[in-house]
Order: sequence, then C-alpha cells, then structure tokens
Amino acid sequence: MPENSIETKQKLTKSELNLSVVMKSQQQTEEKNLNLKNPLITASGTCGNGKELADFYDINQLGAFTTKGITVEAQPGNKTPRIAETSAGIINSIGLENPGVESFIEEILPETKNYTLPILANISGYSEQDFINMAEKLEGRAELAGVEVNLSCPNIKGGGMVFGTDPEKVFEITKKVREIYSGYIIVKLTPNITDITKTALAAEEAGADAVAMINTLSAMKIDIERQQPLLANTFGGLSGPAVRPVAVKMVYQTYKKLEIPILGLGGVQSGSDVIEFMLAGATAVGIGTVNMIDPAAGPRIIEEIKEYMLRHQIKNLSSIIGAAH
Amino acid sequence: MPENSIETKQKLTKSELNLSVVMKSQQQTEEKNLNLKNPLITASGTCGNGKELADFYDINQLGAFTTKGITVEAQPGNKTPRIAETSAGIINSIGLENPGVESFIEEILPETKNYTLPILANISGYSEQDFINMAEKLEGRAELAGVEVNLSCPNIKGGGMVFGTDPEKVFEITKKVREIYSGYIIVKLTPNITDITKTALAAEEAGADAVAMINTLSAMKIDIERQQPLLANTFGGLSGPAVRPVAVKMVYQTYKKLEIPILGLGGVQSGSDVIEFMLAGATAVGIGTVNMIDPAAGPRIIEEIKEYMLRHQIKNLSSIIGAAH
Amino acid sequence: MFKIIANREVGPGIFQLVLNYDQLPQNPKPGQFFNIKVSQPGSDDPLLRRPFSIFDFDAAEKKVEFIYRVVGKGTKILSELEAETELDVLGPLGTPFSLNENKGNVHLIGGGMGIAPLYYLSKKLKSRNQKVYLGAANQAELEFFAEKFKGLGVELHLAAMEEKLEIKGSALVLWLNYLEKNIPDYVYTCGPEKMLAAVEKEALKNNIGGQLSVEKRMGCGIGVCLSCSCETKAEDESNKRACVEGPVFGLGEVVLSA
Amino acid sequence: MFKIIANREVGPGIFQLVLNYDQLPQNPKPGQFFNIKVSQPGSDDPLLRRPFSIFDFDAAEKKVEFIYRVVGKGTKILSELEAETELDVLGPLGTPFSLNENKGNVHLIGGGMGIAPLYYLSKKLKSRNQKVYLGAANQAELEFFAEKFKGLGVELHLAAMEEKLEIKGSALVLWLNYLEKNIPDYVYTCGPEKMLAAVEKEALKNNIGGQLSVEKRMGCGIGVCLSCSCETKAEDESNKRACVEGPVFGLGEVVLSA
Ligand SMILES: Cc1cc2nc3c(=O)[nH]c(=O)nc-3n(C[C@H](O)[C@H](O)[C@H](O)COP(=O)(O)OP(=O)(O)OC[C@H]3O[C@@H](n4cnc5c(N)ncnc54)[C@H](O)[C@@H]3O)c2cc1C
Ligand SMILES: Cc1cc2nc3c(=O)[nH]c(=O)nc-3n(C[C@H](O)[C@H](O)[C@H](O)COP(=O)(O)OP(=O)(O)OC[C@H]3O[C@@H](n4cnc5c(N)ncnc54)[C@H](O)[C@@H]3O)c2cc1C
Ligand SMILES: Cc1cc2nc3c(=O)[nH]c(=O)nc-3n(C[C@H](O)[C@H](O)[C@H](O)COP(=O)(O)O)c2cc1C
Ligand SMILES: Cc1cc2nc3c(=O)[nH]c(=O)nc-3n(C[C@H](O)[C@H](O)[C@H](O)COP(=O)(O)O)c2cc1C
Ligand code: FES
Ligand code: FES
Repeated sequence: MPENSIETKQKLTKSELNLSVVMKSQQQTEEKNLNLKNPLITASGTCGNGKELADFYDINQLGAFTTKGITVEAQPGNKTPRIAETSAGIINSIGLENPGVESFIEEILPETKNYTLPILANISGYSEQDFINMAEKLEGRAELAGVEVNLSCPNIKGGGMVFGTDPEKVFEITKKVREIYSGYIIVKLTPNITDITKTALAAEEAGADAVAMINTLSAMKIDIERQQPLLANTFGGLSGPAVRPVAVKMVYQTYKKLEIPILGLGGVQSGSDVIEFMLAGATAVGIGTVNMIDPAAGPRIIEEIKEYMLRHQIKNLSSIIGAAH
Repeated sequence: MPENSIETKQKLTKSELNLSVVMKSQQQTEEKNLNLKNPLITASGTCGNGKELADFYDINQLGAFTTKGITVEAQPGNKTPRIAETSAGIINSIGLENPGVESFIEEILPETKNYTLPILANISGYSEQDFINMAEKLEGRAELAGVEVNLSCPNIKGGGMVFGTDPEKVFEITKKVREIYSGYIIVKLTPNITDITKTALAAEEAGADAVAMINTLSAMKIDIERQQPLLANTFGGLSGPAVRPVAVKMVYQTYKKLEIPILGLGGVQSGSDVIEFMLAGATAVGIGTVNMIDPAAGPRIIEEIKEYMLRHQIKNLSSIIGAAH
Repeated sequence: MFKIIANREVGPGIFQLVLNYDQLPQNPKPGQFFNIKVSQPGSDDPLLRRPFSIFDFDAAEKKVEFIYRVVGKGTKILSELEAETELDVLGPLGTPFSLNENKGNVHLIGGGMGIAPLYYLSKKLKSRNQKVYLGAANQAELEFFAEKFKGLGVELHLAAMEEKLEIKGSALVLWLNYLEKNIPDYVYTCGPEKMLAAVEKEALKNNIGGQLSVEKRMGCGIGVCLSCSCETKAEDESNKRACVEGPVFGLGEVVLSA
Repeated sequence: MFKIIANREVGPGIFQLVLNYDQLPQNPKPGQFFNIKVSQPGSDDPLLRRPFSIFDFDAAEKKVEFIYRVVGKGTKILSELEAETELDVLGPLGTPFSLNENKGNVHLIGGGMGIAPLYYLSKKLKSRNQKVYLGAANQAELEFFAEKFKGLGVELHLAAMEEKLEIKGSALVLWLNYLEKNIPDYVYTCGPEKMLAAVEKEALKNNIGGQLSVEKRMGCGIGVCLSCSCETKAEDESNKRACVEGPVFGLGEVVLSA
C-alpha cells in the first residue's frame, strides 16, 4: 500500500527544504542569473520602497524587492480617490506618483544599501525615449540587480495606446533597453490583450531575461449614489484575488512557448497561490495587493510554502515549476 | 436649504416607478424594438431553460429570458469537473452541452409557450456555416423575440481562434445572420480582447440590433494537491462578482462610441450592480452566476432597483442610462 | 430561515452541524441534500453554496443535521460559525434514495463522508434486516457514526485504512469479504467514486440491484448550470444532472470513473 | 489578537465597538486609527481593512473603542459581528494630534463621525478650558457623544441639521456663531472635508493655529500604496500620505476640497 511506503520512508524536515529558484538570464551565463533564496518578489507599487514594511519583518527574507514605479520626471500622481474596493479585488489609479529617476538614484537607492536581497527598479515611460533615458541612468548602478520594464503605460506620442498591447512596441522598447542596460531585465506585460503570448515572445526575442505577468486588468467602479466614476481618474487597474484565475491562465498558456523564465503574479494571498503559479510555470512569484492587507504576508507565505513542501515531500521547490502541464 | 425643498416635494411611491426599457432596433422602427418591462435579462447558461426557476418565482417578472447556448449538433459538453470556484468568482467549462438546434426547436421552444416575456435563443457555432444554419432554422419562429449570437467559441476551421477576438469575423458572422434572421439580434462579445470597442463597432456596422458584453474571461485554476488543472478541460471562463469591474469598464468605454443599445453583464449580484451597469451605459442588464447562488435573485434585484429609484426619486429607470458619463 | 443550534467536532476535522428551520418546502428524504451558503451576508467570497447530504432529520423538532469534513475554504469557514448564526440554506434538493420496501436483505456500504447520507437512509428503511459496512481512515473518524448506527440496531461492520478494526482496509474490501456467504437483495452505497464503481461492478455481477449516491462538483444545485452532468450508460440517453436526477442513481445508470 | 467585547447600536445606524487586546506595539494616541479586517478568516471579500479612529482607550483594561456608522458593505458586516468574535486589527497607525499643552483656550469642532476621534483627544488634553462644538444630522445621532463629552466636564455646544438644538444647522455654523465673541488659541477639527476647509479658512483668517484630521480612502493604511496621497500647499513639498504623515495635519498643510 502506498500509504505505508510513504510512512516508512525518511521524512523531510523543514530545515532540509530548499526554496531557492534561479531566474536564468538569456545569455545563459551563471553570473548574469538572478538567484533568489525563494520565489517571492514584491510587486511594484504595493510595498513602497521597503522601509514601511520594516516594522513588520525583515524584507531580506524575500527573494527580491521591486521598487515603486519610476518615471523620468517626478509625477504627482492622479487626484484622489485613487482606490476603490471591488469583490475580492481593488482598482487603483495611483498614477505613478514618484519623485523621478534622478531623485530615485540620489535619495531612494542609497536607502536600500542595507538590503541583502536583489533590488529591481520598476521603470515606466510615456515614450520610447523615456525608457531609453531611464535605462541610461540606471545602467551600472551596483545597488540594482535589474530593472522591470513596465509596459502598461499609454504611449503618449503614439496616440495613447498602451505600449504593452502591441508586440512590435514591446519588441522595440525591450531591444532599446537591452542595448543600454546590462543588468537583469524583466519585461512586465499587460493582461489587457487578446493574446499575451505574442507580447511575451516579442520580449524574449528582443533580449528580455524574463517576463512578468500580469499587471492590472483595466477596470472601473461607479459610485451609484453620486452617479459618477468612483476613481477621480475614471479608470484604474484591478488587482487582488479576483484576477488570479486570469493571471494563472496567462502564465500557464505562456510557459510552454517561452524559453525565458516567468515572474507570475496577480492575486497571490497565500502559499497555496504561490504554488499554483509555479505549477502553471512561474519561476518566481510576485506579491502585491496582499501586502496592503497583511503587511507581514511575506514571511507567512514562506511558511505556508514550506508546509506544502513538507506535505508533498518536495525537497527542491524549483522542481514543481510547470508541473501542472 | 436643499434638504427642505426635497422634503416638501411630492414623493414618488413604488407603484409610480417605471422600470421599463426599450432596446431599440437598428432599423429604428418601433415594432422591431425589444420592449422590456425591466432591464433584467437572464444570462445564457445560468438559468437552464427557465423551468428550473419556476420553483422560486415566476420568470415572467423579468425583462427577457435567454436560453442555454445551442449549437447545430447536439453536444455532450466537456468532462467534469466543469466548475471551479475562485475568489468571488467561478470558472466554468460546461462545453455547450445541449441537444442541438433541432431538438431545441422541437422540445425546448414549445415549453416556453406559457412565458409572456421575450425569449432570446443563444446560438453558438464553430464555423460561419454553423451560425448560418441556426439563423435559418430559427428565422420566423414566433416563440422567439430574437437571437443572441455568442462569438466566444473557437473557429475550428480557422485555426481555433475565438471568433469574437477578430473584428472582421464579428462583422462577417453578424452580417450573415442579419441577412437571414429578421428578429432582434444581439451580438455577444468576448472580453478577452485588447479593445472591445472594435468588435462592438463591427457588430453595429454589420447590422446587430444590440451588443451584449461581457462573456466570461479566459481563466484557470490548478488543483495544487493533485498538481494538475482543476477543470477537466484545463481552461474555462471566469464569471461572477470578480469580473464586474472589468465588465463595467467595457460597457462604459463602449457606450459613447456606439449607437445601438448595450446589454451589460458580468458579476451582477444586486440591484446596485444593475444600476452601476446602467449608469455606465447599459440599456439592459444580464443576470448570470447570481442565479446559481440565489435562484430567487430576479425578484430580489427588482425590489432593490425600486428602492434605489425611491431613494433617488427616479421615476423612469431608463433616464439613468449612461448618466455616469 | 435556518439557525445553527450546534456545530461541534465529532471526529478529527469532522463536524456535526445541527440546524433549526422555520419551514421547509417539503420534508427531506434520505439521499437528498441541502445547499448551504457559508459566507457573511453581503460578502461575495466564498461565492458558491456548499452541498451536504442529510445526515438526520426531525420534523417534530424542526431540526436537520449534517456531518461534514473540513476540506477547504468553505468547510473551514463553516466550522468556525457559532451557534445562533443564521444561515442561508436551500433544500431539500435532488432525487432521494428510493426505499424499495419489498427488499428483505439490504446492505449499506459507506466510505468516508459518504457514510453521512446512509444514516438517515438506514433509519427510514422499513426492513431492519440491514447490514451496514462502513470504512474510513481510522477509528476516530468512524466513532461518531458507529455509535449512531448502533443506536439503530442494525448489523454493523467497520474497517479502517490506518489501523485494524474488523480488517485493515476499505469499506469495499470489508464488504467483499462478507459478500460470498451473504448475498443481499439490494445495496445502497455512497463514498469515493472508485468505491462506488467497484461496488456497482460487483453487485451487477451478482445480479444485485441497488442505488448509489455520487458527489459531483456543483455550481447551482438546482439544475440550471449543467456543472454536475453525469454521462449515462444507456446509449440513447443524454446526460443526467447529479443535482436534479441525482445525486442518487441506480446501479449502472451513470458512468463512474473507476 | 483582538476580541470583540461589545458591538452595540448607540444611535441610528451608529455602533460602538469595544475591543480587548493582548498587546499593542504602543499605546494609541488621539487622532490615530486602527485598520480592521471585517471578513471571515479565509474569505477574500471584503478585501481591504476598514480604518476607524480611536474613540477611547483604556490601557489598564486593555480596551480600545470605536464609534462607527454603517455606510456600506464592510461596516454592515462589522455591525453584525457578535461579542467574542476575534478580529484581525492593525494599529495604532498614523500621526496623532499633537496636544500643544501650552495653549489655553481650545476649541474642538466635530461633524458627524468626525466627532469620534475628538472624544479621546478631549480626554487627553491637559487644559479643561475646552469648548466643544458638535454637529450631526439629528439629535439621535448626537446623543451618545453628548453624554460622553458631558462626562468630561467640558463646555459643550450641539447643532443638528434636521432639527433645532442650539441652532438648526451644522457644527461649522454653530462654531462660527460663537467665534466672534470667543476667539480660541487653538482649534482641533474633524468631519466632512468641506467643513474642515471652512474651519481652516476661518482659523487662518483669525490667526488661530490648529490641526485637522482628514478621511481619505485608504488602500493599506501603512504607507506602501500611495492611495491616500494629499497634495500639500507648500510649493516645494511633495504629497503627504494620510495614513502615515496624517490623518492629522496642521491647518494649511494639505489641500482640502472645499
Ligand atoms: C450531493 C453532495 C452531498 C455531499 N454531502 C456531504 C456530506 O454529507 N458531508 C461532507 O463532508 N461532504 C459532503 N459533500 C462534499 C462537500 O460538498 C464538499 O466537501 C465541500 O463542498 C467542500 O467545500 P470547501 O469549500 O471546504 O472545499 P473547496 O475545495 O475550497 O471548495 C471549492 C469548490 O469545490 C467544491 N467541492 C470541493 N470538494 C467537493 C466534493 N468532494 N464534492 C463536491 N464539491 C466539492 C465546493 O463545493 C466548492 O464549490 C457532498 C457533496 C455533494 C455534491
Ligand atoms: C483615518 C480614518 C478614520 C476614520 N474613522 C472613522 C470613525 O471613527 N468612524 C466612522 O464611522 N468612520 C470612520 N472612517 C470612515 C470609515 O473608514 C468608512 O466609513 C468605512 O471604511 C466604510 O466602509 P464600508 O465598507 O462600510 O463602505 P464601502 O463604501 O462599502 O467601502 C468601500 C471602500 O471605500 C472605503 N471608504 C468608504 N467610505 C470611506 C470614508 N468615508 N473614508 C475612508 N474610506 C472610505 C472603505 O474603507 C473601503 O475600502 C475613518 C476613515 C479614515 C480614513
Ligand atoms: C497600489 C498599486 C500600485 C501599483 N503600482 C505599480 C507600478 O508602479 N508599476 C507596475 O509595474 N505595477 C504596479 N502595480 C501592479 C502590481 O505590481 C501588480 O502587477 C498587480 O497589482 C497584480 O498583482 P497583485 O494582485 O498581487 O497586486 C500596482 C498595483 C497596485 C495595487
Ligand atoms: C455555467 C455557465 C454557463 C454559461 N453558458 C453560456 C452559454 O451557453 N452561452 C453564452 O453566450 N454564455 C454563457 N455563459 C456566460 C454568461 O451568459 C455570462 O455572459 C457570464 O457568466 C457573465 O455574467 P455573470 O457574471 O452574471 O455570470 C455561461 C456562464 C456560466 C457561469
Ligand atoms: S449543479 Fe448546476 S445543474 Fe447541477
Ligand atoms: S493608504 Fe496606502 S499609503 Fe496610505
């Protein structure tokens, strides 16, 4: 009986578990890989720049940290209300409030010097040139392990279409950034698209080391008492558990088509959700909205992952990547 | 003070409220319009063929009834499990289980003869010809007020791409059905697309009387204990409150671009949600998943709409269509 | 309106839920189920109701009982609800066991939580010439059920997978052990689908009639969504819904995954 | 761990929530808030916490109190939770009122639920030379607050919009009526943003210092999401977060929508 044979086998203990994952680089050279002690990466915009979480736990316990999105110039962000709650989700329209890339380099980066985990800078632009400018400014910054290129912004000069909805634009921007920036490049894709595998492939072809999916789903809420959109900005992006089934599907669907690793995210609340994304094919998993609700989510989720590994007697977490295929 | 002036004004009572809406036809002739005593239309596939709800209330209280999707040939549907629960949502992959259009005409349509509300037949096809066949069979059927053309199926002969993701296909199929079918035609659009206004406009140009949005979002769930997709069919469609913010946004975004009316749906649970869709621009509102949880949702929602109308002293519900713009 | 009067652990992770009701559309019959909403009124998560078979019913006291195992989100939440909490409950739903009063020697075979509907069935069967075969992971999971069935005065046989009771093994193996010397007129069974398939196969081989109750993932529980479709064995028959034509089916009626 | 010890209606749709706690990272100060999760453990809806200002606090009894109005989904659910329920609560959060001990004559102006934080503030202010101006829709909404403030022995003035108390009108109008003959050294105010803007304008005109507490829709309450950004009036200053640098700001510090 299988039950018996499992019982008599030597059982793994917590200390033997290996949660580390490697996000390989396209160059396939070891020193360019992103080595994470566990798959958890903070999602941009949901963890400030890290110090706010220090009251709750040491963020060095995580796999990597992604900063709040930065732009070339300082941005005041959108008018408030910037957030609306929906069923099992939130819609945000923060509007990339940030001090601009120069202040980021001068003020925020130095604050990360005590972090021992890899830091990723999330960069957003309204034109191709914006991305080029930021890549130039960030190139060679030793504090950073890499950049996450957020393609969910409208292309202001190109008629307002979101860069990430056009595989050609994804290719062009990725290629430009790749030519300039030598660190790890993650291209973050938008789910507001007919076929996300096309933009994922475009990013891969253009030299991205990894893709991140998903950014938020375009959404809105109406204040029915005032009979107008609740968010000052009318539209916003939906995140949280509501979107997880869409995100998992996109990761699953992309996994077999891509050589480069996937950072999966969207709605992760627990260790089980991280496992779900990894089974779908994610090498690393982002935690976003959950930090807003449970600031100590990081270490809790790590514990939950360990419990799953013990229950299934999985020694190396990386062994389950893509295992649901 | 405004408070006083409201108090002294004659207050509306429940019996004075007018919930009726008119879904105009493209021909703009009155006899071709779809007149609904209230905006509630059952969403295809979530209310069987009506008789199951009879234990709970008289469905003639609703605006209109949409039948379970039918196809040319009988379909056994997908293997089970066909349903997975997610946060505030469900993923279904029923797979269009139905007895085929001929049995539909012979067995199901006669059962609707006691209904006094308009009946819409939801038709799905795997090729253009399928839609043509069904339009021919259903043309002239007096039991039907119209058809709802479900474009969320894969185009089997055209490489498996979903019809509704391609504006040209939407145009072609709508046009073909329009040429054959003289009743009211609603074209039901998929949200799994970069820009739903393009398919909505294509449907309008091709002669649709109205568009319905949204069908389900492509999604999946993984059973992490068995490490495989939970649904036998791997992928399914997400519905329920989780998707409402996406649906409302699509209705809002389409409203100003379109002349024809919109049937808005996705995640409606309450009267407030119906109001939200109408403020966004929907003339009628579909109720789907909610019927599976609360079989008596129809009359409850109608009551909730009336309470809102009383609170806001709205005499004609149709006056709020698009009012959040 | 339904109100919790008791919700207590009666085995490891196994709870007894006792509800009081105002009124019911009809008195529930063995094999039927109720569909219970476990979320807070106003909350959209968990969204779906949870189906549970009737374990016991008392019309005089307006009481209906369930036995459930905590397996996921919904049952976890349910297990934390306190007495006095009001619940939104639909039922009774589904097609019950038919009691086949004319059958003399009846076997009931239940595995795991599949035991739950058999208790009310056993109580309602006229014939006391019943032999009941129950199996679960261990003694602790069976204890509560065993006590209850003992109270009915039926012949009771118990098996557990993890420790030796009558045997160490499943309800199925237990029943098969007895079957040779003891062929029943009729069987009723509920439990894991594999077990149902094996019981069905054995019964049909021995020309024993009977019924089984299946557990299918349900959307609505009222027949509108076709989530619970069961393929039928007869070629000319279309699918049957576990929530309306089932959950009780005749042996050989629907396709089971063995 | 926090546990409900009382959750009772003290006015029309207005509830008093009393929680017991094991331990707090620090004793809360007036003007700070707690962020309360109202969903069942394991449920994802409602997803966000709900922020409530501290109405009262008792370190000896390990008790913290809130007064809240039922306005939507979250407060509705909260209002239905029973004593003994355990709650997931974060706090105290945010920047408190500074007590400015050297100010002699102090006015507190509160509108609607904005009255809640002023009670604990009033209690903590050293100076008893306080004049308190409270306004709400009607007497019933004010009653509970009035009793509590009376217990503090401060000078109390009440106004309601729907019926005449001292006046028929808002807390603002009430305060303005008194202001001419009675210029304070310092004001504290909380309530609708329009009221805050008017108090601020009047105070600045009269060279009165003071502080106000704003209500902004919050995502996290801990400073990570920038949902609650407030534009500042100083040109060279960047936005301030209502949940970290606020909810209490100095008069003239942030832009209010009048
Ligand atoms: C007709 C019928 C009668 C049942 N009677 C009993 C009973 O008396 N006692 C008992 O302990 N269990 C019974 N079950 C199983 C019980 O419904 C599930 O264990 C329960 O729904 C699990 O909910 P969850 O939220 O804890 O699990 P989750 O896995 O979180 O649930 C997710 C979804 O899957 C569904 N689901 C999960 N497991 C099952 C399952 N085994 N069968 C059907 N749906 C499932 C849930 O209903 C929900 O929709 C019955 C099932 C059916 C169909
Ligand atoms: C710092 C602070 C202190 C507060 N103190 C109190 C208090 O002591 N007593 C009291 O009755 N209310 C107080 N409020 C307002 C209270 O938080 C809201 O009334 C409550 O969150 C509404 O929740 P809901 O789910 O019932 O409403 P919904 O409208 O269903 O909530 C939807 C979302 O909007 C947010 N929201 C809705 N209304 C408000 C609002 N007025 N302010 C901020 N967020 C809102 C909710 O938190 C939630 O995220 C305070 C708000 C803040 C920011
Ligand atoms: C408040 C908020 C701010 C965000 N800001 C950014 C941002 O600056 N750059 C970016 O690429 N994504 C941003 N996102 C998207 C998240 O990083 C993430 O992709 C998304 O929220 C889905 O994950 P989640 O469901 O775990 O939150 C933001 C999300 C939220 C909720
Ligand atoms: C169980 C189920 C079956 C469905 N079957 C159909 C169908 O046959 N044809 C169709 O056009 N849409 C079908 N839909 C989609 C719904 O009609 C509706 O567009 C969608 O569920 C969103 O609305 P809701 O969130 O109110 O359910 C189905 C949805 C569900 C949940
Ligand atoms: S569960 Fe919906 S038809 Fe059976
Ligand atoms: S609410 Fe998130 S920063 Fe203030």
